[in-house]
Amino acid sequence: MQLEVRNINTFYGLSHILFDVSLDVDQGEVVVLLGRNGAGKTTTMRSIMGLTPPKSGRVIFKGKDVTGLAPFRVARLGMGFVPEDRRIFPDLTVHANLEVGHKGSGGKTNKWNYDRIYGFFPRLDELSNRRGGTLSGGEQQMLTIARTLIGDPDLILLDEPSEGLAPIVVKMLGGFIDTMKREGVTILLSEQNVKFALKHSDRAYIVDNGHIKYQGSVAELEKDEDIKKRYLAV
Amino acid sequence: MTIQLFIFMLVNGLSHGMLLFIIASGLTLVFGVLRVINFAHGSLYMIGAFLAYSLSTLLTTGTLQSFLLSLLLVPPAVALVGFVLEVLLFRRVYREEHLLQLLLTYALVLILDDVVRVIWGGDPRNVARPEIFAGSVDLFGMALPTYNVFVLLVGPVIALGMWLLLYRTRSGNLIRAAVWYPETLGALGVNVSWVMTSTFMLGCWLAGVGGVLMASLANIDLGIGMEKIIESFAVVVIGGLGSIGGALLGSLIIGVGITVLQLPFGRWALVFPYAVMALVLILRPWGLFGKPER
Amino acid sequence: MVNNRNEYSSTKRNWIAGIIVTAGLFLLPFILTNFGKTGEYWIWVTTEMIIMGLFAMSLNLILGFGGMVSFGHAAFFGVGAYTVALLMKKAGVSLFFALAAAPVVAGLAAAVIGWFCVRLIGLYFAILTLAFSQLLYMIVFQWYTFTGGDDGIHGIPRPEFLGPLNYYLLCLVLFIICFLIMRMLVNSSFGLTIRTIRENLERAKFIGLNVRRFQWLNFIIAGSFAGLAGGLLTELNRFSQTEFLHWSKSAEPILGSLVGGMYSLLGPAIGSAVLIFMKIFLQQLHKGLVEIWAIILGLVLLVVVLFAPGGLVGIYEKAFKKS
Amino acid sequence: MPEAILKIEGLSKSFEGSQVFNDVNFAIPEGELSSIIGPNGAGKTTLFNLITGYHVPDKGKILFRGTNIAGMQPFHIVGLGIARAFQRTNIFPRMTVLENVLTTVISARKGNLSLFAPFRNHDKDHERAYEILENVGLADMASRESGTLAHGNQKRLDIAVALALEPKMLLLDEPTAGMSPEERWHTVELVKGLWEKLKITMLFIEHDMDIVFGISQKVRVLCYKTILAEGTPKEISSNQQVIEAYLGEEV
Repeated sequence: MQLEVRNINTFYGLSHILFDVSLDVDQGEVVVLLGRNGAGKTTTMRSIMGLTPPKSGRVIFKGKDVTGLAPFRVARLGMGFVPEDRRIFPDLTVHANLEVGHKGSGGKTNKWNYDRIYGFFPRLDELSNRRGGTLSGGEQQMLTIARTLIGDPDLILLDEPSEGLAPIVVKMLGGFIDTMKREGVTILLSEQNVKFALKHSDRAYIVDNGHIKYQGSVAELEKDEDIKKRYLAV
Repeated sequence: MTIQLFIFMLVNGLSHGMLLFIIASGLTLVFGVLRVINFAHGSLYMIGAFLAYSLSTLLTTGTLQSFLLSLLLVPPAVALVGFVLEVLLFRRVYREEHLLQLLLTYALVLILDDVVRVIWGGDPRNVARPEIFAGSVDLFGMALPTYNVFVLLVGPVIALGMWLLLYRTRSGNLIRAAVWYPETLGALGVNVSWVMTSTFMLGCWLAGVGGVLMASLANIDLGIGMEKIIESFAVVVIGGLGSIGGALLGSLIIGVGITVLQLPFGRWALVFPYAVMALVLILRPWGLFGKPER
Repeated sequence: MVNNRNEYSSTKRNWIAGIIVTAGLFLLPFILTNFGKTGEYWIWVTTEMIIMGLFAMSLNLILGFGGMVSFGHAAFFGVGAYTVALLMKKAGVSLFFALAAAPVVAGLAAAVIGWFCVRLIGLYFAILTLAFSQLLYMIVFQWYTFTGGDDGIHGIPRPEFLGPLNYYLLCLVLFIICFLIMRMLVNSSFGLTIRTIRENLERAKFIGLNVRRFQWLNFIIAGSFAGLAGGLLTELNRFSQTEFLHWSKSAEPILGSLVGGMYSLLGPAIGSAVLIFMKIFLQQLHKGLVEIWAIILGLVLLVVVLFAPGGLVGIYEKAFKKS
Repeated sequence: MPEAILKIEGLSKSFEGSQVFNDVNFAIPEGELSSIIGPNGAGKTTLFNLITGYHVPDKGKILFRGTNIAGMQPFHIVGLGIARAFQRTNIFPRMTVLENVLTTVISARKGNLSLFAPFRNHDKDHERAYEILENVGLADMASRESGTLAHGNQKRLDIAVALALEPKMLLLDEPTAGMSPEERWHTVELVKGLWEKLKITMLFIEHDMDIVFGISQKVRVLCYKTILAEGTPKEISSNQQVIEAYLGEEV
């Protein structure tokens, strides 16, 4: 297993958000967390990344216990986090945004260099001298993924990437996810757009009120009308 | 008032403005990244000035070597004090509310100012100018103090240096990124605490540079920290919190304003920074170069 | 940050403690007069504590209850001080009229300054209050012919019947009256409104509150009480000086509020008294200690900020809640 | 057809150069229970912000019972009879549940300037506040510190606070956001019940189409910077344009 999450409990101040959440992500998989707004998807991702460390439980990444580690250390171990609200540094150019995400090769050769990234997202190449703050929503989404990708992560946490994007851009995004998967990047996705999520994932977890309510392959979930109706309002 | 006297005052005002810029830019830089208004910034500047004084008593005072040596050694020493303060204290309050942050820095003012008094005493001191700056230069038939002209020129050099650092280096990118989303920066593998510590140290280094320059510009005493922090406040408010360009403009307005207005108004000119500060806050609270927060 | 569920707790325990303390405060000077010069000195000190306590409580109306951090509250303290000084020294007005005028004039000053300040929030509000108070300070400092500049105004007359003991009692009675008025204020609909605004300023607008208007009114009320405190201190010292308007004077009630606890009414007064007492105590303990008073005060402040942001009252409440 | 209580004419708004609304027009008849739907980022909340005075429109009129309220201060608009509940919980966290409602009741009767009478002793205010809390089912939590309530209850308190203003029109921004399925239907029934009982105009934003089509008399679709369509739930769910732009093929 590349990522093992074992019984984590996470709090915001006094309010208990995650209850004994456990999940696994295997090398090369695309796994999706489904659930409505406020169910605990983002908190799960933040807990894994160390941004909101869990009070109890463990997060094991590539065999290493990373619970309670500072986010930048987790990132340097090869985990990438793409936040829901994108967080493009508005004063920096597109290229400078990428530079921030670039960790330097540190001995090993980078799989993702600027040329490959720009080849992958040609639109960003055209915009490379524009300030991040002036990009459209879809362009920002590309940049935020590119910025994480250039740090050469083995696992990317993608938090609600389709939110607020036009259908055509969502479609393009799906293409990127498929390509990243082909390149061997493991992806943990969180989504509200069930149709989109199921189309691009191998396995799914359903989070509700901070509990994992369901887990299984996408094919199984597709057939389970009861679960879909109960938790996903589909 | 003759035109010559006016130019004389103007040059004087500009050199004071540039000195103020060096100090205020440190304050605004620290605010931009750390979101803390550091009241103790003036005290750090004062420590720089007194360190320059002490160093000059150890060396042959009035020589260029001694001046350059203190310019080389004192600012890093102040930055080191900043390092200790950031790691031990500031770090703990970034998530707290404004009031507690301000009180923390105010507590530091009380402590640092008193430490300076205990170590150096309350008498005014000054450091002899290195001899090549001791004289005056002729400009439009007027004798302008060379040292003031020198300070006037250091300002733009520092401004250019800051601009290059912030806009042409990776470190600068990291600092400007940390202004917006420190957390995201961390998730990208950047040690944000270190970015913050370094920024704070850079701010303190600037205060130290200001202190060294000030020590040879005029008398230094226990009041200079307070005087400059209030002026820097005015500068930062005028320019917009966190804006370096704004700090440059604000410094020139305050520096020139105080100096030039002294001719017709005497000591009443000291009211100027407060009046401008109040006026800007009333008319355009986010400053001339800043942006409204919503 | 601070649990203030017991913000206005008026439990039996607090009532009993209050009555005992009040009685003690009334008896104190009669005991102290038996100790000659030392006793007189301590009467003077406690009078100052009471006055500075009133000043801190006045600030706390905007700071703790209103959630507005003002760095310029000394402006109104100073205006009150100079009102008393000028009226008594230059216009020959009697003490009681001068003391009545102090809060009125300070309130007017607060109305003018506050009108601008309440348009801003947070840090910007804080800086504007600072700017205004320093502006006022500079004016008083420079206007030699009217205010005496940095010499201040000395030799303010004192009615004969007001010896140290009687003046102490006058201040204590005024303090208690002011306390009761402020207590009514924070428990009134107005007080609830102010607290509502503190809790969530944006939302408060959407329950139909003209936020600025209430903040302005609160600012004026706080300024008036500060003016009275300034007037009382001027009469105690029998002089008025520019220091009364200086920003460092604005810091005193903030420190008192922080040490005492700013989510209670009396906390700031207790905090101020503790700080004054500590300073004098250290002075008695060793002369060298008062030389580094600022360092000690700074360290106390650091400890409070880092470890006990609820102040003394916060510690007291926690202790009782746990038991 | 009853008189329009709210009429929006030619409303336009841009933020930093990017346009959110271009010439929005619609009218809401008195007493209607209707919803606004649309994709994320279409400006649903911004529309509420414009109606309640949080933002000032660039162009256009917002007529509330004939008065143009565009650009008025929020407290003014509240005074005229529009109240709102927020998408993200937005209450007074360190005050008790009762105080949250009480302060609003006092504000509604403009009693905030009573400087000396203790607010606790005003029986009428208390009765009124309890009545409202009972209406939303929070009466038994009256003395709890509101910040410690569960999310769903905080949202209901938010609605209670809005109701305490005795509005003629109530705007609800995603009243069921972040609730569990049971809580959702509970809240939907609460909203419907309040509407039937109080006979006020209600307008709500909602993502759950079952809820939208279940209780709205009328649905308006906000998309492409304007009102793309308006009609009964039946008309909207079969509107080809809406299906393409928003609903997708599934519904």
